[in-house]
Amino acid sequence: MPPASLIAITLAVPVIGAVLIAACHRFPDLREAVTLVTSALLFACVAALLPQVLDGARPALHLIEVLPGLALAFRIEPLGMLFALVASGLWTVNSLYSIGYMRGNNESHQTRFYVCFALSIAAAVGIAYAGNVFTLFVFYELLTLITYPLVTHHGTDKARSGGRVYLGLLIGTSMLLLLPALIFTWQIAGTTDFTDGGILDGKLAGAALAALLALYMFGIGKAALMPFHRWLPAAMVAPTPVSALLHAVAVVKAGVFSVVKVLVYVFGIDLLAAAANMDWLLVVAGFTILAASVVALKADNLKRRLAYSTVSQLSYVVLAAALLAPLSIVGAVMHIAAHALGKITLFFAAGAIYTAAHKTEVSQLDGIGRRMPWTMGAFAIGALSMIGLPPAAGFISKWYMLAGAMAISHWMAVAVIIVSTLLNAGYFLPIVYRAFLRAPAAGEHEHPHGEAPLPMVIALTLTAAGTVLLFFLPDVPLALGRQMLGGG
Amino acid sequence: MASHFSYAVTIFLMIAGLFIVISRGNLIKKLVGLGIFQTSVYLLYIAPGKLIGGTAPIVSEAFDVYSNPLPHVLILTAIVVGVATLALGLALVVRIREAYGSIEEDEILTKDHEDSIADQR
Amino acid sequence: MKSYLVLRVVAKVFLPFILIFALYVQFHGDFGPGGGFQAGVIIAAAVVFYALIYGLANARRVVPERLVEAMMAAGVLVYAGVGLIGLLLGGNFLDYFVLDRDPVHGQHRGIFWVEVGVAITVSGVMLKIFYMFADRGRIDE
Amino acid sequence: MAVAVVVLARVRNLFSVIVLAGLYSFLMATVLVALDAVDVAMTEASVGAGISTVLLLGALHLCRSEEAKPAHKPWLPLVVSAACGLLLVYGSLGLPAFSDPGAPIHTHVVPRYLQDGPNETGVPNVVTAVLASYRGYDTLGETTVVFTAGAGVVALLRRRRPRKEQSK
Amino acid sequence: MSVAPHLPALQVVVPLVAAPLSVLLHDRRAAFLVVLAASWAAFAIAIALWLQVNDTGIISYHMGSWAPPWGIEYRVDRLSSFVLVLVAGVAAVVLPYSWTSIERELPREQHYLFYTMFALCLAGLLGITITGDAFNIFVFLEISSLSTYVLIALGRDRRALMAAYQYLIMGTIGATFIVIGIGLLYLQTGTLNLVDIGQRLPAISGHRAVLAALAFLTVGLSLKLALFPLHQWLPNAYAYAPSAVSAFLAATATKVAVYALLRFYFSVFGATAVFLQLPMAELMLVLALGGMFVASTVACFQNDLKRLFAYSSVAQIGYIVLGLSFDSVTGLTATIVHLANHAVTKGGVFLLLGAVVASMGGVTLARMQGVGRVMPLTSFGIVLCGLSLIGVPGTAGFVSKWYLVLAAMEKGQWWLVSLIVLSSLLAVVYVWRFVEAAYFKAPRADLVDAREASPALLVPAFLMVGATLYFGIDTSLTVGAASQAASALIGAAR
Repeated sequence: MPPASLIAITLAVPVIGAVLIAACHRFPDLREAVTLVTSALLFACVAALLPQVLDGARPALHLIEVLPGLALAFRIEPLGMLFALVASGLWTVNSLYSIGYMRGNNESHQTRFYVCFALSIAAAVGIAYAGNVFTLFVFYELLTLITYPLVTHHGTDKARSGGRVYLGLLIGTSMLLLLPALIFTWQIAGTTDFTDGGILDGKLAGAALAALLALYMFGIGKAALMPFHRWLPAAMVAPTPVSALLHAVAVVKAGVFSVVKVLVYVFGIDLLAAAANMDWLLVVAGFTILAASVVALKADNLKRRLAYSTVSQLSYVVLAAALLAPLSIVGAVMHIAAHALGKITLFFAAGAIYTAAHKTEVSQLDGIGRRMPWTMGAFAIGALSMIGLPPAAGFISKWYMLAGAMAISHWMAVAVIIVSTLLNAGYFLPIVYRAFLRAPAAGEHEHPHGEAPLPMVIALTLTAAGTVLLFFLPDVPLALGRQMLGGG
Repeated sequence: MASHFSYAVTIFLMIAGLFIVISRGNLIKKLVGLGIFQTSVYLLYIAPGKLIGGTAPIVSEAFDVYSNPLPHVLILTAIVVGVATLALGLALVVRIREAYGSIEEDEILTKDHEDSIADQR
Repeated sequence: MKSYLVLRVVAKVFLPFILIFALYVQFHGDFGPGGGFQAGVIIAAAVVFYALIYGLANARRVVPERLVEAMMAAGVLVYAGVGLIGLLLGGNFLDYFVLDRDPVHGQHRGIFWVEVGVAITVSGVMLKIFYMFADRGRIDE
Repeated sequence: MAVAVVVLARVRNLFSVIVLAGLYSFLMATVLVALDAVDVAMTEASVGAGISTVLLLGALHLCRSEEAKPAHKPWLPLVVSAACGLLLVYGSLGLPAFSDPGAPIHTHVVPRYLQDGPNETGVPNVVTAVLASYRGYDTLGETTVVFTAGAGVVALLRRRRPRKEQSK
Repeated sequence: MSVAPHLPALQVVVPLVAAPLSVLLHDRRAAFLVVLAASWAAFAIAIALWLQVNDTGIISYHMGSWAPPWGIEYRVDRLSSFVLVLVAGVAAVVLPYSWTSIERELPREQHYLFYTMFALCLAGLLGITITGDAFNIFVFLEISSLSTYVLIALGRDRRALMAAYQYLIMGTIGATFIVIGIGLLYLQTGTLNLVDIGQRLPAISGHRAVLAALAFLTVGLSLKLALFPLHQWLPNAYAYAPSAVSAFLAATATKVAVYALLRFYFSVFGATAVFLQLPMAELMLVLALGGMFVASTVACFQNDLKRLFAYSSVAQIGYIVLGLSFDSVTGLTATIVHLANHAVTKGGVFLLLGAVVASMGGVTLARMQGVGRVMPLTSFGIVLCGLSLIGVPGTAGFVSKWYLVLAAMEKGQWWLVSLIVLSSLLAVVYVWRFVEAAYFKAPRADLVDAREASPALLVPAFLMVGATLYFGIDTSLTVGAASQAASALIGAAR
């Protein structure tokens, strides 16, 4: 099948899936079946394109010209490939998990939930495949809007205020900063296509360049650079599967993905290295990493702690990309995958705990590891990955980042990474310690509970395994990363 | 200035009419003012059309200087429009009077306000 | 008002003259001041006059509401109709030249009918408005 | 005329207001005659002094006849209307002087009406000629306006009673 | 005789004749059919004219075969044909809707008069758009205005009467200002034909009167197009008029006024020294910004959705005028595109609100709680239109905003860019007030069993919504026409 049509299909599959899901909302089993099939199908479609991309092909699809010279167009390059792989692959696992979770907590509006989920994945894939900034922007906004019903799923006042922050920050930043950046780019470059080596070379310099860079970096609010990170903790009011897939993988990765993509394909590394002063960006990213870690350290609510950990982990990617060192950029690419697997595992675990034991606070977790060995085992692996210890994927990405930072002997970055690693250890290990080595608090055995429903356990085991697996064979992401730099 | 006397009159009438419309609270009186305001325009058009020594633009051998007919035509239309507006306005006033039992603007607006508050429950 | 015999008689005498004057204004409009609009107003005035003296009910009997409403519309239709005939005869809209072999004559004819249209509508509307206000009045009292 | 208006602005008895308005229209009509606008004068007399007055009185006897005291001092309206006036004064000084045969309105379009009008339309009253022929389309619009007003009044004042629906 | 050459006349005459006919017929069904036929015919004619203009250029039609400037000329160029299609199109959609809509809102014996008024209003708006004669503009302006007052006054609520009266006063003042302006122009040029005036004006010695004319026309038209701060009549008028009327007015009336403004500025004053010297652009800019922010802010505090969206209309008019103030092709393109985009968006919103009125009896936020559950389709449609008002990509609103921002950047006015996007965030606030009321609140006890509106209401409404989305994705139609019209205008002015 020609790649162009394959792209079209890839985008169509989740949409059609959503329609079908909505169609059979009377029959829950059928509905969930459709979800699973769709996700699997989508993953297959994405994977089918991988070999070509690895061979250096760049499949493209020109959909429609919205404004003169501005088309909805798609072009798959390595980074997008990777993002699409991660998102669609984890969606498969996540659907499995969702079934367990939504039924285990018998949530309401399940059909709406699955429909929006499918659509948001479609939007994520759209972002991954986007062939120009315009297309990326369109799907970026769509993703924000489609995930809004998921964030406010419970419809409580808490959910509503959370939704306000979520929408306000994401729409606000994108409208206020990203849109002008996009239009400005189009005006000076005459195009917004992602091109190897950037499109702004020789067209922009000095203050204007720095300004545009700032517009992009803060405009892409999904990357959660401080001070625009508040939406992420706010989004934690959502059901855990949402937090897991969207706010550990799809949405936030869409953010950092866009950042890397803009840096590499719009500005171009060489232009930035030559003309732009990146230090402020490094400082912001570094500050975000440390500050967020400190907040996480103090947070007692498990999901909140994970959320802030995500904020800091995202800034790793930004930091690594902003270093502009080839090695560190490969590290950034790698980290998109590694963090995705690790963090989704952690969220799965948190959701499993909530479903089985109805516990949300870290301080309640004493000795829970004995009741839920699988869950907490997976959690431990995820934690290792976050900290960056073998045998977890996080180790590799951090390794590359450090290597990159040292290669250009940027000691500030090195210091940040090391300190933050200690902080990560500081807020993850205690949880593991409590879970396995502490005795359950008194009055625990009133309501005894075992593991969470089977689908959830399977799901989190899979992702944990994935984390380890990625440590032993990280070839694909690394290859894609090098491809991206090698150009072609 | 003498040569522009007609304009001066026009302008005075216009100010007066407009003033009545805006300042007066009585719906009927507003309409009267509106009428005067419109009438002022008649002069603005007609007066410059006059040629001293000219006659009404009804052609015959007796005369050779005529006043300008075009403004007359326009103003005929304007007058008609004016009375049409007046008729509609008065019809509205009658209905308002029936609905509110008053034709004083501020009284009515306070009633409106009450209505809007009533909507909220 | 029914009692004022004098008035009623005078009215009987005057009404025809008023109407004739209306017609004069209507058709002499080409040569002297006047035209459809003024004529229409006068016709309406005549009926109003009648209504004031013989009472609204009688006036209604002479000139029924429905007729008046029809007149309002008919006038416009006559006017527009002249225009459309112009179209049918191969001219532009409201083109009177084509209304007759001799263009000037055509013009004359066009103007005549147009004025008639105006008169009909104007008198109709004026009457209708008068009726409407009168109604309200009577019922409010 | 000016006097009439001023008084009119001050008087609060609506009846006298209306009478004054009628008077004002008559004055206006005479002025128009003086300006050779016989057709207009005739219309203004019949409409302004006639119909309008009747209508106003009709409406009046359906409503209250006293105007309430204006609640607040009308400074703003005064300023607004004065501003418009000043603007117009400013503008009018740029206009051709009264009865200046050289003014564009006498030199540009009109001459054809006056010279060829009667021959082209066979109607010596140029006003009628222009009204019904040259600018006949405007007059169609005008008639439509009248019609609109009529239908509008019907729509507003028709009784919602079957008794009045004998037309149905 | 062939119809093609006479389309300009028929464009207006067809609906104009439909009005008296429906009075004669004196029966709601017959009247409806006549006016429906007329409006669809008008739409077809408008499209035909548009195509004609696109391949043969400007069409000039002489009423009564009197050559301008002696006779009245109808003049169809790219801009006017664009607006004609817009107005006629909206009418063609709204009219079928009104059949069901006024069932509930008007007593039956009023219906045939409603259709009469609708036809007259349509004829008036089309007439303003198509005519090339200054005084003729005034005449048709009055036709549309008078019929509009009546249509508004037909609203159920007694406040509709007062709204209509206030609009009548302000509207008439506006119209009279326009007449004065036209008069001043006439006294200096001796002609009423717009093109003729435009040609003779630059030669006038002494700018005072030209300036006065410009000022009076600007004020008069600003009243008509509800340019801040002359918008007071608009919110009540839209809020208490019958739903179909609100939709039709919101979509067309102000747009036509904007068209007239463009016409006067660029076809008449464009070349005069006065216009070039005066800080008109700056003035317009200030007023536009005032409208965008003040009106949007006020909208955020409204509890009646019709009022809320009425204020949003004032704000959107701010956008339209803003584009005009750039006095650049891009800016004008933004203005003209937004004419169309805002027309379909707002039309959709008010049609949908009408559907809500039909089912829930009112559109106050209190009443509409949980409408998302009771009337899923309707409220989803409203959300879509809301997104377009915000300017989310994929909706028509985004395209307009794109061009506005682009125009601002061409001028290098970054502060303006930021203001434009900021004001669109205000839209988020007021749209989300609806969203939260509709989806986060439980329906009121007495309204739980309200039903989704009938297809007769939803189909026309969703035609508008569909257009809103379509013009957000395929802009070749709107932007194409708009940019051509814009460059034509600028070309005429320079």
